[in-house]
Amino acid sequence: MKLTEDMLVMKNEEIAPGIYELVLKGENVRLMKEAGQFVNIQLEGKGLVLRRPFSICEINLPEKEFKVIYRVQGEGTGYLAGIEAGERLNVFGPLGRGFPEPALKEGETALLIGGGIGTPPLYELARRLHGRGNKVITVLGFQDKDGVFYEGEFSQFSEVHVATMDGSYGYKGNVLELIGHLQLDFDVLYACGPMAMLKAIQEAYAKEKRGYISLEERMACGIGACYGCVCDKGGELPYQKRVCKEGPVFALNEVIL
Amino acid sequence: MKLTEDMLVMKNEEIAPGIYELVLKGENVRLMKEAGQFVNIQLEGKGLVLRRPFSICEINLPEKEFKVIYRVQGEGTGYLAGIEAGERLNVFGPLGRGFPEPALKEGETALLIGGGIGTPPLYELARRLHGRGNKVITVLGFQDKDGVFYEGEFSQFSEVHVATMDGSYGYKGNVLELIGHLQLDFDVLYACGPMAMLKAIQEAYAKEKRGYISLEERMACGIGACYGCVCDKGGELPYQKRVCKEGPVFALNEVIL
Amino acid sequence: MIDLSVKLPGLQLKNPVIPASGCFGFGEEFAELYDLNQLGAITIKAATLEPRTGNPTPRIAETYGGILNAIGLQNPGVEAIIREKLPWLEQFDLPVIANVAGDTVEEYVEVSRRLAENKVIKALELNISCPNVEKGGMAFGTDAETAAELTAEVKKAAGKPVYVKLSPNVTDIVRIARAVEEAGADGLSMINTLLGMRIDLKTGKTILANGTGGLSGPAIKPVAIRMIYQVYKEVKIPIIGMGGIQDARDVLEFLYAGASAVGIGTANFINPYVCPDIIRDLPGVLAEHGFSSIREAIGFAHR
Amino acid sequence: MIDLSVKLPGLQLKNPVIPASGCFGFGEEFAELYDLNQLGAITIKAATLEPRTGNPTPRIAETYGGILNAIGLQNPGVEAIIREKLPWLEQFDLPVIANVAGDTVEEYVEVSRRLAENKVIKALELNISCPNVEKGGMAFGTDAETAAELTAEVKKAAGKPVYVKLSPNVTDIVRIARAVEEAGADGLSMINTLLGMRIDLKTGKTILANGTGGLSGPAIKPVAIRMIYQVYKEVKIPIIGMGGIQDARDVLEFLYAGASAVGIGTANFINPYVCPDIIRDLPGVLAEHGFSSIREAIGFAHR
Ligand SMILES: Cc1cc2nc3c(=O)[nH]c(=O)nc-3n(C[C@H](O)[C@H](O)[C@H](O)COP(=O)(O)OP(=O)(O)OC[C@H]3O[C@@H](n4cnc5c(N)ncnc54)[C@H](O)[C@@H]3O)c2cc1C
Ligand SMILES: Cc1cc2nc3c(=O)[nH]c(=O)nc-3n(C[C@H](O)[C@H](O)[C@H](O)COP(=O)(O)OP(=O)(O)OC[C@H]3O[C@@H](n4cnc5c(N)ncnc54)[C@H](O)[C@@H]3O)c2cc1C
Ligand SMILES: Cc1cc2nc3c(=O)[nH]c(=O)nc-3n(C[C@H](O)[C@H](O)[C@H](O)COP(=O)(O)O)c2cc1C
Ligand SMILES: Cc1cc2nc3c(=O)[nH]c(=O)nc-3n(C[C@H](O)[C@H](O)[C@H](O)COP(=O)(O)O)c2cc1C
Ligand code: FES
Ligand code: FES
Repeated sequence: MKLTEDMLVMKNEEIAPGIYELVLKGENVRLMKEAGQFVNIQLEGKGLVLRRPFSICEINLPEKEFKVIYRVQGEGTGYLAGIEAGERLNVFGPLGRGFPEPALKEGETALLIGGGIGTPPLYELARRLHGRGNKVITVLGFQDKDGVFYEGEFSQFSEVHVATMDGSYGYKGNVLELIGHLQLDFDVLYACGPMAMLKAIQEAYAKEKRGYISLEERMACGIGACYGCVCDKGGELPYQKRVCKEGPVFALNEVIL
Repeated sequence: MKLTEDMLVMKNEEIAPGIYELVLKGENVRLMKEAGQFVNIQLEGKGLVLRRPFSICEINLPEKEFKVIYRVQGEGTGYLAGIEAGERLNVFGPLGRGFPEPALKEGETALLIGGGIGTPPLYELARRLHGRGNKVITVLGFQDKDGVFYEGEFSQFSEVHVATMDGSYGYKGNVLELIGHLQLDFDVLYACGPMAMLKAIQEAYAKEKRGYISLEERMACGIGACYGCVCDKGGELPYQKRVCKEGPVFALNEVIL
Repeated sequence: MIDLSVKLPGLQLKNPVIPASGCFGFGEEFAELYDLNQLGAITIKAATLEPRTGNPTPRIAETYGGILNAIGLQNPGVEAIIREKLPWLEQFDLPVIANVAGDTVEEYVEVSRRLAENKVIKALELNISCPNVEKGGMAFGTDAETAAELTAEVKKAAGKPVYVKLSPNVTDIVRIARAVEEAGADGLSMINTLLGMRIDLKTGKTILANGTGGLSGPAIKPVAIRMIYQVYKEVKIPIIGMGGIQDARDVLEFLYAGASAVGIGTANFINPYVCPDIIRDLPGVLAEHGFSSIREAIGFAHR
Repeated sequence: MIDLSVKLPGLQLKNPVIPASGCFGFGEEFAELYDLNQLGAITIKAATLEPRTGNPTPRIAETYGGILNAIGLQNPGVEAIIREKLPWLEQFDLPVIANVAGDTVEEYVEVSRRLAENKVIKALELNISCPNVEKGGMAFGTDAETAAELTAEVKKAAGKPVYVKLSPNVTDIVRIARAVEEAGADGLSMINTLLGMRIDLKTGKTILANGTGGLSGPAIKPVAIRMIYQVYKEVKIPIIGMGGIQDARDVLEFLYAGASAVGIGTANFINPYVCPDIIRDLPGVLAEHGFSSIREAIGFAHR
């Protein structure tokens, strides 16, 4: 069995300005075990060579479907936005290690922190934690009102708070300020978003809380063979870890950002 | 007004094994004046850079449509074969100089000689010469029966004879042998096909007959700017002519093949 | 208002967009498509002393993201160019750069001298980097001393600014750039084509009749950017950058790397309107990145 | 029956398909995808004397038809490789080629000596062409004398066949190929990556933290074919060809040019099954072109 598959595009629609929801169907969906893993999608656009990594946002095993939410960022995602339902995309994955759910014990509360396009991988996680009976609080940060997405979706499984940088929707400020403002209490945190946000979270909570963060790095192979995507884990030489293989999810205190 | 246009694909269908009929619709069709001119079509396939030159096979002015017949040959035409009606292709043209019709006086007979995929540009010519009241004889040569196409179409406007190399259809042999065999009489010949065929025709008729041949050469610009596609016209230095600009149609005796 | 103008030795450009030598003939064909006065300048096809027929065909092959050419400097010779082509170009309000090639130093000098005398020509571009001829051509461009000597001789003989067009097929581009700068070059054009080859699987022969050819197009852009970046650091004379430019964003990347103006070659074959399209798009792309003039973007990656 | 086997110094290959160094790690990741025993051989990641962390990230950028990498020879060091990686590779029926890098001749010699002692290693590949490190690396590969000296020293110290991996960033690849052949190289690997750069338009900085990186992928294929063609004419030792190979037809073009076997690098990132796919397709492609063995196709463009 191959880990690459030409999957059928069921849906590819804009859900917020420049943000698309992509649903793919294929046999390899049954290999998708953990929230927070990613897939590497091949794009046929002119001159494009590398696959593009995207987090798995939602897994629908019975339908053999999974969802990706992506932001149009450059040439690859621009090309992807033009794909229509009925076409096929070659998907390599699932890849990497996701969020460890059992990190959360019975009765414990999870805080999910998503910044912008870092939100999607937390969605499958929210669903699962909720399903396991844990309390889930989600704090989402966006630039402005227009950029907000998935607030409603997350609220199916969690208490949701939204912050926007310009205050045009929800709390005015960043996610950390909102968490402070609400004095949210939690046991384990799970975060994904821009590097600046992850750094601030690490600084604020690495000492006192358990937590997991999902990293991004420019990738080539996606499976640990090229050493393109390393991050710093400190300690003895060679101290780097591969985001695609040992990650993209790392414990809050095990990486140096 | 631009000479490049995103034209609408009306039809793109296989009419013989590996041979496709492509119909395109666009405003620039009204610029298509001469039979034997060509267009340079841009293809979006991976890694493809250069446009691909194809002869104009038929012009339908009222509908603003024109037709190209192409053979799947390599990557570009392979990509082209996958295009479906409703998509758009960027077409640059019409380019080059076509067959001079007035070369034929009233009452004179034209002999059209087409070899394989060299047949298409002769089709619009046949239609026009027939329309002007000239007698038209068409001799088409193919590898084998499976490869035969457009016999019926040519027979609307001309007397048609077909030769196949393996004798599986029509006369067994090449077009020149068939012409000799039938002792065809004519005033002006127009030919398009493989270099070996054109050479043989030149050898046989350049001295005694008026005639025109259409050449192919690997092209880059298609308009005479890069000097990529020259052919030899003899005489004084610099004696080359550009197939894309001074051609693709040349008088039978003006080029050294 | 975005200021697209650029001032280079001998060249007052309305904008930095210049069709590259060999990809635009003498302008006649493109003049049928659009008004050449829109362009920053034009670089005409390489001139040699005598007419040249160039290489046998096929002269063009395609590669992934690029093309190979082996035109071999076909041109009608410097006299015919001066007699037949330059008077036609005079009608435009357009600086013309003459690309010069030759087999010997003397040929370069003589062709340069004659072209520089003509008022239509505003600058010379010494093609010491043509990979498609046996003698001269690239040989002058792969050795720093030879390149410098040639530059100095042409400078002596020709009273117009001299741009030296560098070959990328070298171990140390900076060394050659420095050598021609010291020899008096007024500017650099870079890069010419990379030497490449394709073999036809059916015949087993090279697709180009000449065997090897020059690789151009988007495939070579990262090599061009790298070389311009390296050379910009080490020379003071301006650089006309080229190699794979397809759109206004590519132009910005070349400016960042250190180019003051850009040459557009292969892209003219893909989109014949690419030069006016880029000129149209440039102000928007500059503004989007916070620039109000070309000048501000030049060498930006070094700041 | 099509005979895919190839015999090279130290290497008895089932077929000519060899994952290229740095693109296949030590095989572990790809072993999860398919049976490595299908491969002709594997080339492992560059080994240096001490562990290296490589360059800061980003280390990867995309270009048109290619990628840039600046890994910077990250590796756990020769001892860890011998201790942790080679025993795992022993389970396969697969010749392993060890890629060797270093800052000094002594480092190359020492790393080569240690690796050559290990029975899993069937041949050494001297990486004198890595563009992504400050010292050593490419510097050894751009000067014929230095390259020859290094080759001779390693040959003296290591009792296994030595392949020298050439850099394409040179004026005269033939000169360097000849020099290392004379110095005793058993074979050549070519080509390593072309030095390139990309600049991020938003930040104005190079995308790679290292500034420059090595260009690989389909964009460089015509340069690789040209260099192999030129070198094949002038040397007697076999060539392992690489640079942009994507499918079995590309392999045939490399064989025609003069390669006896091929390295597959970047294509592994695009299609992780590319090596087995090529091995599956090769017999058909050879037959289609009238060959019944790899041997018949090697150097076919020269006949
Ligand atoms: C593990 C992982 C999960 C991701 N999940 C998501 C997701 O769920 N939704 C989403 O919108 N984006 C996600 N990204 C980022 C996404 O991969 C990039 O936005 C995308 O590759 C940009 O491609 P492009 O061609 O549009 O941009 P360009 O800038 O044109 O890309 C050029 C090159 O840079 C790489 N690149 C550019 N930005 C990034 C980035 N931020 N991270 C990694 N590589 C980058 C591209 O892959 C490509 O190789 C994820 C990245 C990683 C590593
Ligand atoms: C003026 C002119 C008119 C033509 N009219 C027709 C036509 O009506 N129908 C038709 O089927 N074909 C026609 N051809 C040939 C057609 O252009 C080629 O078959 C086509 O370009 C092959 O592209 P490819 O990518 O499939 O082949 P590849 O071999 O993959 O092409 C690689 C490169 O070689 C060039 N090339 C390959 N074969 C030829 C060729 N025979 N002539 C010119 N360039 C070539 C391609 O344009 C491309 O740049 C014409 C060619 C010319 C010059
Ligand atoms: C068909 C063709 C002909 C060329 N002729 C010349 C020439 O005569 N003189 C010259 O200096 N460069 C010549 N070049 C090189 C280009 O001017 C340019 O430096 C190179 O193609 C890289 O730019 P590009 O990728 O935009 O094409 C030629 C390039 C091509 C493709
Ligand atoms: C990510 C990456 C890492 C590489 N690391 C090495 C290396 O460690 N040693 C080496 O000799 N070549 C290295 N190379 C070069 C490749 O082995 C190969 O020569 C080159 O990429 C051209 O082949 P390709 O176009 O098939 O990738 C590396 C290439 C890439 C893309
Ligand atoms: S992308 Fe290759 S190691 Fe992570
Ligand atoms: S294709 Fe450029 S001159 Fe004919």
